[in-house]
Amino acid sequence: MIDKRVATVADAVEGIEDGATVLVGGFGASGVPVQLVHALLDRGSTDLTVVTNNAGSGETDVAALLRERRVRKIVCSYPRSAGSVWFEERWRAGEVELELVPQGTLSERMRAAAAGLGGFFTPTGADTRLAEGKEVRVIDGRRHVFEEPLRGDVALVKAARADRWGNLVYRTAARNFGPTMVAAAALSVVEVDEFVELGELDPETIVTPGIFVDRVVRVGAA
Amino acid sequence: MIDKRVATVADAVEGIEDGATVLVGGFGASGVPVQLVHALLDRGSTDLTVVTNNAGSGETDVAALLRERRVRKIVCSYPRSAGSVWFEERWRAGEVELELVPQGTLSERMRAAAAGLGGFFTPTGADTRLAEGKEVRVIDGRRHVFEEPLRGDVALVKAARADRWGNLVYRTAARNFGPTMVAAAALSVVEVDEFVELGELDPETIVTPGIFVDRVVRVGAA
Amino acid sequence: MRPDLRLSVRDVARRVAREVPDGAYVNLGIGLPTLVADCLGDDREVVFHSENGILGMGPAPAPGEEDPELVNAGKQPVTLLPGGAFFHHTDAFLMMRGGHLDLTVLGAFQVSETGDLANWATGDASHPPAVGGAMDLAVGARRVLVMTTHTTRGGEPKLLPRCTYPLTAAGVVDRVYTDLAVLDVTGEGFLVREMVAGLTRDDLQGATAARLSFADDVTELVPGERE
Amino acid sequence: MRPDLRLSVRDVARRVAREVPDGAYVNLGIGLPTLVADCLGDDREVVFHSENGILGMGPAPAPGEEDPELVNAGKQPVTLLPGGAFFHHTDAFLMMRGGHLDLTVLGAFQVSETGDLANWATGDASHPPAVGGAMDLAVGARRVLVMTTHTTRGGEPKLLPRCTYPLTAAGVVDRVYTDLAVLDVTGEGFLVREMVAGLTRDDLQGATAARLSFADDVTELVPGERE
Repeated sequence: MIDKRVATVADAVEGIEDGATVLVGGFGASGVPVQLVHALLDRGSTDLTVVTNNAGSGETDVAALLRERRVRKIVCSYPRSAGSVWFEERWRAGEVELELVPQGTLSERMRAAAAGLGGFFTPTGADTRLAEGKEVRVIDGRRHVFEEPLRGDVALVKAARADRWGNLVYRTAARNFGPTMVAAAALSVVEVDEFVELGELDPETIVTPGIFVDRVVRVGAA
Repeated sequence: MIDKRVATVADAVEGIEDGATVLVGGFGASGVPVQLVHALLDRGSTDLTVVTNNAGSGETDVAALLRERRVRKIVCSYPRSAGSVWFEERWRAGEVELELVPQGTLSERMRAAAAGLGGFFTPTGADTRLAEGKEVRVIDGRRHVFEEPLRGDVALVKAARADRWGNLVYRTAARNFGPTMVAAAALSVVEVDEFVELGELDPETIVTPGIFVDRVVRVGAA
Repeated sequence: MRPDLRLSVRDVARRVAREVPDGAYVNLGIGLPTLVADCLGDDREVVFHSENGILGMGPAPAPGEEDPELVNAGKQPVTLLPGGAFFHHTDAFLMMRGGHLDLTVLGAFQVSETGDLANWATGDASHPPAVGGAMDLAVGARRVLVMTTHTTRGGEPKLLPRCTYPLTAAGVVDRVYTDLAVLDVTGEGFLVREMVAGLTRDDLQGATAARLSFADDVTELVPGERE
Repeated sequence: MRPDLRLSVRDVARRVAREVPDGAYVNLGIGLPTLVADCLGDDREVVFHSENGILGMGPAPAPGEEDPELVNAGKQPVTLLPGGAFFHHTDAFLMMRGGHLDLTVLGAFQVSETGDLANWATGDASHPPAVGGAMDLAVGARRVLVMTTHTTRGGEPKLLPRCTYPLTAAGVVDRVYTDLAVLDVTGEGFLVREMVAGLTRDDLQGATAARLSFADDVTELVPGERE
């Protein structure tokens, strides 16, 4: 029987190795898998490459990973916010490497990994410093940049509800990077507010089919 | 006020020019926009390039377009079925050009057009005769073929329900190529069984947001 | 420039709002451009897009009714209108990059006379760089409008022969709305379409580093009430 | 070959079914491979994928309960199990090409000793070519199993040093299940793991154009009841 539900967030992050590339969902504070990131912190995993849109804020989640010096490299589009003090501190000290990627390219690169593609040409970033060192090709009269797939060893994502097959639905704009990240990682772990019985989610409205999901853990409504 | 509803299928296909590239949804008989294709036939449009997974069957829809010699070229993955007599007839006589594309590449090429990408590398088709003349690149030790975006002048698609903004939901596996095709064409036309009030479709479960849709027409349940 | 020869930010937003067609799909950049939504009036139905997966974004919620997950690109709480939809980030950017948005209104540090846009970095190496969705919007929207002050706070021109700050995208800007003028980016550089009543052509050229040309029928922009 | 030295199609399907792990995500190719679903037994929960946007595909509906939209890749009516989901074609092929399927079972015209697969065209120019999703499945599934007769109806071998028919994909086949044997594709060509009881190694080699090697512990396949 397929049952992807695990009992605790510690079980959910079991086996995540030092040095792993971890895709972390969320946009600002929306849709961030806070409990899973803290479980990863408690696990002690370090030397991580974290792929996430922002670089955390305040003292929680990705900011806490940065504060505790668990992050070797961060791949993101917008690491700077009012509360991104730990990122700025570590970045200024040269303790964390930053790969800045335009937001659409960030999600598209993860989708390419999910889709088994070898890369794509995008007009985004052409003629900018974010294209430096990248292959440029004129297609249909327009300059395009070649971008490579971006794969995770692990994805940590937040959703609203899951069944034992790992089918997911999300809540409003918390969906953001979740569906792409779970499809782009070798091990996909999801925290949800609620478990439902198999068959309770309408097959027409499942956003992430369970094929992309390895573990789901219930953390209760925020 | 935004109102994409039109009264008749003739209104729905208004302005489709001779020589247009028309994306036609459906997989076998599932999800085929039969009424729209017949409206296009009645309109008299000809010299069409039709992009569709199969090449029609019996005497209806794409088969009827072929019978009436409206199709210059067909781009599809599987033109051969028990009932694909008109395609075979026209193809044997050299009256219709066939571009055969692996099914996943067909939908991915349309998605690339929808997404504003310049093309992508895929392992599908590498080392096969369908890659002849195409750029090949070894990525991560594996041979990949470069594929170009595939754009439509028009998409004809079938869905279950629409509101006046053109938001769509589909029914079971009739969804197939619809969401990708409406996003990949300059003019997207959808036949539905039912119109609903704005706000009646749950925003979490809309499959195709209205931004991709230009016209919707009610044709009644099949 | 005398203050009475400048439009207020609200004036500029109102002017931009007049440019938004009924039924348009629109993405407003973070900051000043968000003011445009407040200036549309009730007679037009416009669908606002947010890069984090929203179409049909409505105004800010009443205090106490914020949903922490339902935010706009600037991470401020928003609402969803009837007809709105949620989708994932990759689809949100497919819409942006794929030419599905009728227009975007973006802020700018600099705009060049060939339509290059610089609005994400000043080259200041003491702050970490951050780009977000700016590049995707700039290359992808069908019409790229820029809304900005004509000069920096220090009086430096923002409309230049060439941008000196790092580019967001090359050759993408269609039109610029400033507190002094409305200018099209044409094959021959900036063409002034509208300028503040009372301002001379020399005044405007003096506040602009790029060489200006003027339409035959330059119309007057009249400042509204002061804010 | 004597008929009692051949497995029936159902025998081969049963043998393949034993290879399907509990909880696996599986795509069965059109034709013979679909028989595997019927041989799984009730003790295993397997999620079947269909290229037209279905996960959790169930058995054929009762007569009269067919839904014309709900079909499998072969366009036959199917049902959906609790836990199943619908999605669009592009996502269906993302799953196939992206390595999300644990295994696929495909038919074949020919398989080469390096794992090349030919199962979409015979090179007969009098029929229009048709490929469907065969190439995507062949390159994308984590494990590619082939289920086929060992020889053609005319007795020609299907396991060859090199395919003579147009390729579906190169170097992708992991294992072949025929009515005579089970063979792994290894760095040194076909390795026989199992063969029909009573068949000699010479018999098997005689029905195979590629050079065979044999595992130390070749086990016997025992034909079941005749069909």
